[in-house]
This record gives sequence, C-alpha cells and structure tokens, in this order.
Amino acid sequence: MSLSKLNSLYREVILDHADHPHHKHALTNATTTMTVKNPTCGDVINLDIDLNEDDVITNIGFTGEGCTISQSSASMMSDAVLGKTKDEALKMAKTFSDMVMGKQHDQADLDELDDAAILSSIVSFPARIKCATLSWWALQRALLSNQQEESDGEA
Amino acid sequence: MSLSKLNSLYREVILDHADHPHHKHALTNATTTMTVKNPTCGDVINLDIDLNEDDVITNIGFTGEGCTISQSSASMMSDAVLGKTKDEALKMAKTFSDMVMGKQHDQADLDELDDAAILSSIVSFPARIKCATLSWWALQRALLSNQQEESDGEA
Amino acid sequence: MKTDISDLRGDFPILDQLVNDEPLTYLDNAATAQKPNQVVAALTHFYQTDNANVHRGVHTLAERATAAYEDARHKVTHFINAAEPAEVIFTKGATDSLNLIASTYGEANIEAGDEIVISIMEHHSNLIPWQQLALRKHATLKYIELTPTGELDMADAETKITDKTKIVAVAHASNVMGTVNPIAALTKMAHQHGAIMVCDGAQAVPHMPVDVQALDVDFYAFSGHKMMAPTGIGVLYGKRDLLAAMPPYQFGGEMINFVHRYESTWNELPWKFEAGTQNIAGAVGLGAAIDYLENLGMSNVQAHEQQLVNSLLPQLTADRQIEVYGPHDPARHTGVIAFNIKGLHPHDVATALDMEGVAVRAGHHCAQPLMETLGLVATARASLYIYNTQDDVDRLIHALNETKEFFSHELIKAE
Amino acid sequence: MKTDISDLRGDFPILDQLVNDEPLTYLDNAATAQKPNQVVAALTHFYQTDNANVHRGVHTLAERATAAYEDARHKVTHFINAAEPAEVIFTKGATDSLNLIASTYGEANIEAGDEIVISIMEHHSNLIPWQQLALRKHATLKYIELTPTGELDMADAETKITDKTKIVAVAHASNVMGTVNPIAALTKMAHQHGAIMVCDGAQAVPHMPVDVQALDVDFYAFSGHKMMAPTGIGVLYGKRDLLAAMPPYQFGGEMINFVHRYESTWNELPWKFEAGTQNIAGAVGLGAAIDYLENLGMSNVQAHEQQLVNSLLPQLTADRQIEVYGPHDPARHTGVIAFNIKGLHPHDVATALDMEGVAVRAGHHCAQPLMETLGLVATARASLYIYNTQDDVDRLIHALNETKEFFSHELIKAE
Ligand SMILES: Cc1ncc(COP(=O)(O)O)c(C=O)c1O
Ligand SMILES: Cc1ncc(COP(=O)(O)O)c(C=O)c1O
Repeated sequence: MSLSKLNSLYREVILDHADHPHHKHALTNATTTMTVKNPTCGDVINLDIDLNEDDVITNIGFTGEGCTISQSSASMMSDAVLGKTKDEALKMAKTFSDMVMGKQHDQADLDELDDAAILSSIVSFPARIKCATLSWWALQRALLSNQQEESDGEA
Repeated sequence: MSLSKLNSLYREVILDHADHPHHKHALTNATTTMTVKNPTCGDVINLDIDLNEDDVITNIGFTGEGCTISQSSASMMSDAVLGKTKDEALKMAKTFSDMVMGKQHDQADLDELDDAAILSSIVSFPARIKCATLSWWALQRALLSNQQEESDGEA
Repeated sequence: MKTDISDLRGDFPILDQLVNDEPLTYLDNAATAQKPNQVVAALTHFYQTDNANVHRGVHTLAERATAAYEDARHKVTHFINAAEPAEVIFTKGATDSLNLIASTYGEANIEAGDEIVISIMEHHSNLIPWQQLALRKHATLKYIELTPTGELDMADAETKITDKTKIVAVAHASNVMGTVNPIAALTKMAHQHGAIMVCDGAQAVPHMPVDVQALDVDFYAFSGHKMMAPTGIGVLYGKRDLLAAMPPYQFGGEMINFVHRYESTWNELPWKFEAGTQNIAGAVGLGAAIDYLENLGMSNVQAHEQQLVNSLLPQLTADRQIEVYGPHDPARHTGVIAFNIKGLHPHDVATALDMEGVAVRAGHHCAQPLMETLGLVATARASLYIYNTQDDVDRLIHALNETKEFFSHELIKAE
Repeated sequence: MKTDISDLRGDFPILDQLVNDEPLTYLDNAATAQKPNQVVAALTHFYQTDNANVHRGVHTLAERATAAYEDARHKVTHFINAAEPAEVIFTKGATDSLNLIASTYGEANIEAGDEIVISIMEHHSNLIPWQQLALRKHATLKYIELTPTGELDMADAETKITDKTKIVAVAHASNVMGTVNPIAALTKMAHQHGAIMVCDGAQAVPHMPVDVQALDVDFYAFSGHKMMAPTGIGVLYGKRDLLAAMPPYQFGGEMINFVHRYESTWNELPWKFEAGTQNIAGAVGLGAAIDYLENLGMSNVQAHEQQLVNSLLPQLTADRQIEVYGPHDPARHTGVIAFNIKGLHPHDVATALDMEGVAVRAGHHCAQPLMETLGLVATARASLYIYNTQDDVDRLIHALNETKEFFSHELIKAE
C-alpha cells in the first residue's frame, strides 16, 4: 500500500528524532536567542545558543511547536552543530539549504551534517522544504544577529 | 466585391442625407438646446428646438461633427419630428431606439419615422448603433430637460 | 431537463489521473475547483474564433468579443438575481472585489470613530481590507464571535452592530468550518442601524442558490475559479445607487467618458469600475461555468454535496482520534470540513494523504484570527464539490486510517 | 534554432476564417494579439492536469501548480532581464500595474507642490492614474509635448523635468503614432533630478527586445494579452528596494505573514503585492507566450514587423487622400499606424474595411489628450504583429482604395 512511500520521507531516524527530540529545552542565560515562525503552517522555533569567546557553540536548546519534519530537523540540527564554531555551523546551514533545494553539494560537507543529511529526501516534497529549513534558518539568524545589528548600525 | 454589402447599411438615402444634411444649422433663440457627445468616437450633436405653447416642434436645427451615420441620422430625425408634438416626438424616439436594438415594433409606428426607418439596417452593425441613436438621444434629453430639472428640483 | 449529477466525472479529465500511483481524490475544492471540458472548450473557442478587445472596436471580431463578454455579464446577473447587468462588475476575484469596496465606498464613507463590524470567521480577504481601512481612518473594527458549535453568535451580532456601525462585512459561508451564516438577518440588522451589508460569497455561490435581492445585501463578492471558471475572474455585485455614488477604483482605458489634460469624467455603470482590458476570456469561461451549474441546478448541486457530508462528517466526528472544528450536525454544514488527527500536525497528515492520492489542504486557510480564537495553529481541511463521490469519501476515510497507523508511535505518545 | 517567422499562420487558427465572406486580415494587434495554439494548449494542459491553488497546498497538484506559476515568473524575469524573480509581480494587466504604482508608491511619496511629468502621447492607463494622484495630492501634472513629426520633444522634457519632479511616467512605444521613446535617456534625466522613472511597456514588450536593467527604469508595466498570452494577466516590474519600501496594494490571502485581529504583517516580495488567488493559468499562458516569442527571437519579431512597415507606411503617406499621424519615416516607426481618409470619419472607414475582412480600430485609442493636441477627434489605426504578412498589407491597401471609391461622393465634397 502506498503509505509505504512515506518511509522515503519519514525515515525511522526522523520519526525517532520527532518522538524523542534532542536538546528540546530552553537554555537559561543563553548568549543568543532567536525565534522564527513559518507563517504558512504556524510552526515556531525558539532557539537558544551559548557561544564561548572562541565562537564555539558550547550549548544549544530549542523549544516550539511544529510538524514531524520541523521538530526532527531541529533535533538533528542541534546535534550536528553542537561543539562546532560559528563559521562551521554557518557553512553547515548553507550545505543543508543547498541539499534540500536540490543544488549540487560536496559529499564531505554532507557528511558533516550527521543525521540531518537524511532530510535530503525532502527534495521530493517541495511543500515541506520550509519545515525542514526552519530550525536551520533560526540558527543562521541567531549566529548572524550580532553582525546584522552592527551592519544595520552602519547603514 | 464585398463592399457592395456596405449598401445594406449605407443606403442611397443615408448617403444623401449625409451629403446634404437637412436642418444643419443653429437656431437663434431656440426654446431648448442640448449638446450630447459619444465619447467612443468623439461625435458631437448640438440640437436646437423651438417648442410653441402647444408643445409642438415648430423649428429644429443641429450642428456638430460625426460619421456618415450620425450625421444622416440627425438629418432624418429632424425631418421626422418637425411639426410633431413633444409627446409624438418622444414616442418616435422610443420607436427608433427599439428598432435599432432589434426589439419588436409596430409597423405603423415605424412608418411615422419616415426616412429614419431606413436605419433599421444598423441592427447588423452593433458597433454603429450609438452613431444612429446619438441625435435621437439629444432629442429625448432636450424634450425632457425641463421636466428633468423639475424632478431634480423636487428631489 | 437537468443532467444527472451522479455521473459528471467524464467532464473532468484532470480527475482521471494517478497521484503517487493512486487514483486522485481531489478534496481541495474550497481552494479552487476543477474545470469541466465545457469551460475549457469555451476558452478555446473564444481564443480560436472570436478573440479581440471589446467595446472599442468596430470590426466583426470586436463585436463578437463584446457580445460574448456582455453575454457573460447577463448570465451572472441572472445567476445571482441581480436587478440589472449594470450592477455586475467583473473583477480579478473575490479579493479584488472586496478591496474595491473598501478602497472606494470605504475610503469615501468611513470616518474617525465609525465602526466596521466583521466576524471572527472571516477569510483574510474579507478581514484585512477592513482592518487596514479602520487603521487608516481611525475607525473601530469589531468582531462578531462564535457560538460553542462554531456558528455565528447572533446575540453577539446584536450588541456589536450599533448606530455607529457603517459597514457590516460577513462571509456567506465559512471556508474553514463549513457554516452558513444568516446573511438576510444580518443585513436587516445592519440596515436598521443605517449600515451597509457586504457579503463575501466566495464559498457560497459555487455551492448553493444565491439571490442577492432576496438577501438584500448591498455588495456581494465572489470568485470564478471556485465555481469551475478560469482563474483571474471574479464578480462584485453592488446596488446601483451605491455603485453610482462611488468614486472609481482604478483609472485607465474604458472606464472614462472624457479625458482632458487635467480632469476626466467617468463612464456609466458597470464600466466605470472596469479600467483597462479585462479578463475577457475569463468572463466567457465564467459564463460557461454558470451554464454548467444551471444545467445541473443549484439545488441539486447543494443536495449532492449534502449527501456526501451526511456520510463523511459523522464518520469523522465519531472517530476519537479525530477532532472536527465547526458544527457537528451534517444538516448545518457545507462540504467544507476542518479537522485534525490528534497529536499529528496537519502538514504531516496532508503529506500522508497525498501519498494515498488524496488532496486536502493543511494550514490556517487564510483565517489566522479564527485559528487563534479556536486555539489552533493549523488544521487539515477536506472540501467537496459536484464531481466528488461516495468513493472519494471512502478513500479519505481509508487514507486517514492508514495515516493514523503509520504515525501510530507518535499518536500513542500524544494520548 | 529559431522557427521560421514567415510561416506561423498554422499556429493561429483564428486567422483562418472568413469575415463578411472575405479572408480575415487582422490588423488590430495594438488592441489585443491573437493566441497561438501553443498558448491555448498550455492553458488546456494546466486545467486538465495540474490545476490547483498555489503556495498554500501540500498535495501534489498544488505543488505542480505552484511550480508552473513560479516557473512563469522566472520566464518573465529572464525575458525582460529583471535582476531577480522577486522584482516581477503578476497583475491583471498594464492598467492594473500602473494603478498599483500610483496607489502605493505615488500615494506614499507625492506631496503638495511635487511634480509628476508624463507625455502627451500617453494611453489613458498611464495618464489618468497620475492625473488623479496629482489632483488628490495637490501636486502638479506636466506634459512633455511632441515634435512636429510626432516624436517626444526631448528639449521640452529637459525643461519639464526639474528638481521638483518626483515621478516621470512615459510609454516605451506609442499605441497611436508608432513612435518609440528614448526611455534610457529619460530615465537618466529623471534620476539626475532625483525622480523615479515609470515606463509603460504595453506596446513595446510584445514587439522588441526589452531589458529593464539596461533601461534602468524603476518600474515597468505591460499586459500579457498584447503579446499572445491570455487575457487577465500582466506584469509589474519594479526595483527591489522600491518595492520593498512600498505599502501593499490589495489585502487578502497570500500577501500576509501574520494576521492578528487588529494588525497584520506582510509577506516578502513578490507575494506582498499578490493578494488573493491570482490568474494562475493566465501566468502559465504568459510563460507559454514568452516561450513562443523567444523561440522566434525578439529581434526577428522586430525585423519582421519592420519589413511590413517598410511596405505599408510609404504607400499610406504617398496617398494624397490619406493623412498619417506620427513619423513618416518607416525606420522610426513601430507596426502601429494611425491614419484617416480625408473627409471620411474613421468609424465609416473601419466599417467599410470590415466588409472587406480587414479589422482595424477607429476612435481615440484611449489617448484623448493626444487627439485633442493633434486637433483630431478620432483616427483609424492599423497595427501589425508577427503573423501578419505582405498579403495583409496588400489587402489593407486594396480595401482602403475600395472604401475611397464607395464613399467617393463624400470625398469629392470634402476636397
Ligand atoms: C500604451 C498602452 N498602455 C497601456 C495600455 C493598457 O493595457 P491594458 O488595457 O491591457 O491594461 C495599452 C493598451 O490598450 C496601451 O496601448
Ligand atoms: C471565504 C473566502 N473569501 C474570500 C476568498 C478569496 O478568494 P480569492 O482568493 O479567489 O480572491 C476565499 C478563497 O480563498 C474564501 O474562501
């Protein structure tokens, strides 16, 4: 029966992350906090990040509501970037974004993404791409927010 | 050749009226004057009418510019209503309007129209109906204008 | 003689396709309806025999195109029982129609302190134009709330509509909860307080007989694409006196009488509100869609959908894992049904149903304030039309059961 | 490999008909263009395979419809060389596009005492929106006049465009006189004075290569139906920074991010300006029309029309009984030619030509101030497109001669 095709999107690992999301909690006194919403479906991600003086992500946590894809993606994203530097994390966000848009990407870069790479299957579900990218977008905006404010200040 | 079909619209009598329009002159001290325009083609009819105390049209004249149809229609209309009472003229305007819209009309009423009845052929040229009705519309508005002003005053 | 409504599928080749290897079950009709061959044929015929610009032309094609366009207006006039064609304005769609009213009548008549009353179940297209008008004019926007069963609270309407009210704007039928609102009663209320009544008929005209004179509404808006007409065509009905007093909406070709360098005068109704080249073929297609619906008979259309609702709705409300929003009484329900599988996000549900060939919508359905009021972020929504069958209902139920099974792990967690 | 432009008639079955027992000679292309089979097929295909509402849907049909709609936007982006698809907004047509600019950018930026500069050859759609904006805002409307040969007087433009000018709005090509205006030069002038440049490209985009970035215009408007696309679809191009700073035009579904009871936030570009269900199939049809034109090559399109103008225009200007308005030099002329038979009203001429199967327009061509300036009430107008042939030119000339003969009595009188 055709629901078996759902397995190509909702792989075991994705369902596991959705069932038991990692890092799903708020951080107290996080160095950076970012909330993003997907207006189409109402999904919300609040992302908390601790960056140390070397720009390494030393702690990460998220809260919010959303579909299986957005929740598991947030969980996998958190796993993947924890312990990475800001620049490494931003590069991973770019890789993830290229991957789900079906753009060319380096296999080595992809390996960096860990579990999150499994969401490459989302390419065949264009309406769900935003679900997968929501938490990565929150990450990007969180990491760039200081810079952003600076450049806003310059303008 | 197909221009011969034009004869069904541009009958000899119509072309004659257009070439030598009757009553094409302004009246001095007309009892009623009305100017109407067709915005689509820019045609203009200024109609001057003398009504005596018995509401009989004792004199009529028009000036203005327009196509063969509107000019000859104005000429034929002037011929037809001269000497008629206001009510008779209004009835003729109604008959003319029904005729060119292809509505049912009484043969006796039609005969009243004189030459003007020949414009029944305009039914097959819907884009030109307004050309034919312009002068009759001017007549109606001229004859009703006093009444109109009264009822406007009441409102 | 009416056509048999139980056998229309042959007119809709789009329905005869596999989606994800399953027969397509199209249940997203509240978003847009499919087009019968007759409508597509009308478009093709127009483009391949009569196509020309209207009104301004003397030549034969222009005359034929003008006749076809104005003939479509006559069909609309008859279909909604407007008093005359001058009261029927072609627009791009319901959204365009509603913005037209807010920008012309609203802009000219609303002042600081005035009140505009809408309902909390409005589609964004009948909500934001009024919200923004109120903000621009420092007027007050008020919402009529819902009863516990998801119907319009008429007692609340009584308190919200006052002598300060200038405009009441309410949907004829909800695009989320499947409720039909008592428009005639609201119109009476509005008129008693000297307000005008605007009705958003986007979800009504395709599905039930509508008589604008019987409703006595001042304005009525709807879209062609939801009633099997092409995209990009809609209607604004308005009472002549109101339309005549309103300033134009857009400026350009065809809506004018005389244009001088520094001033202009406007054409008569309805053309005053139709600036520039309109969607001529779209209007012709709308005429064909009306022919199609009238051939079926609108009461038959309504009865057919009711029959399917009578089967579908009780199955959904009886399911303990499913939550249905809006009335649970099938007799008080159109073919639009919003629901969720408890514990599952509607986007996951819609994706799963799509795997079974079943097309439903998931999201806020352009009714975020309603969602907020219901305490929801999103729902799934199945919506029916004349070409749907008992088979489609069965397939939806089956696919929902499969979906629950697939995601059973998460569902168990949620219980 | 480009298709041979000399043999396209097979793609246009509408042209293969008798009008008043004569083969149709369609020379009313400035009013609207005919649609090739490829465009009608794209519509039919969309309605019979992919039809659904866009963006908001998770199911397969909605995804396909969304892809088709956004693909059309990419085609437009490439066709006019916009910097990005976010700068391409779908509208109902050029009139809608121009009203959008006047009502959003204009409303927000024009103040009392500001100046708006347009040309005296503008179509009503690029005239009345500015005239009425100026009236609303107590701003000054100024007209750039014509040279004796019917071209834009650039010396006059230099004096009219000043530091007080906030908006310059001029047609890329005239819909009456067949002139092409030096938009890049005007844009430079406008920008030097801090004004924005709006270009009405309704008569240009269908007929010549257009590069909005090379022109450096701030806004550019055109209609689909004049370039063989369906009716009811058009485009507004705008520079991102300007569009981003502008308030929305219409309010409703799809143009929002978040809607609360008393306030809302807007979607990103281009959707901020696309409220409600758009003419989805119309956009798909526009994409197909662009494919068709690109397959021919826009320079070939232009060259083909030029060749016909080179034959037609000298025959008209050489005729002592005919008066041609606009430039007499074929090299400075598009395929739009306005003329009169001296002493004959153009409506009589158009009716006579129609009897010969020749479709031309007669009237003021939605350019009353231009007519007034030229001292005319109306003209006949023949306008060419890619499917016209030397045969069509010959038929027009023949029919004009027949017409002169039929009305010779009146003509003699006029001399
Ligand atoms: C130069 C010009 N501008 C604007 C328009 C208006 O286009 P539309 O009627 O498609 O909105 C036209 C078409 O008539 C035109 O020729
Ligand atoms: C109740 C209601 N009103 C208005 C609209 C807006 O219609 P459109 O998007 O065709 O302009 C819709 C359709 O989504 C609707 O369901």
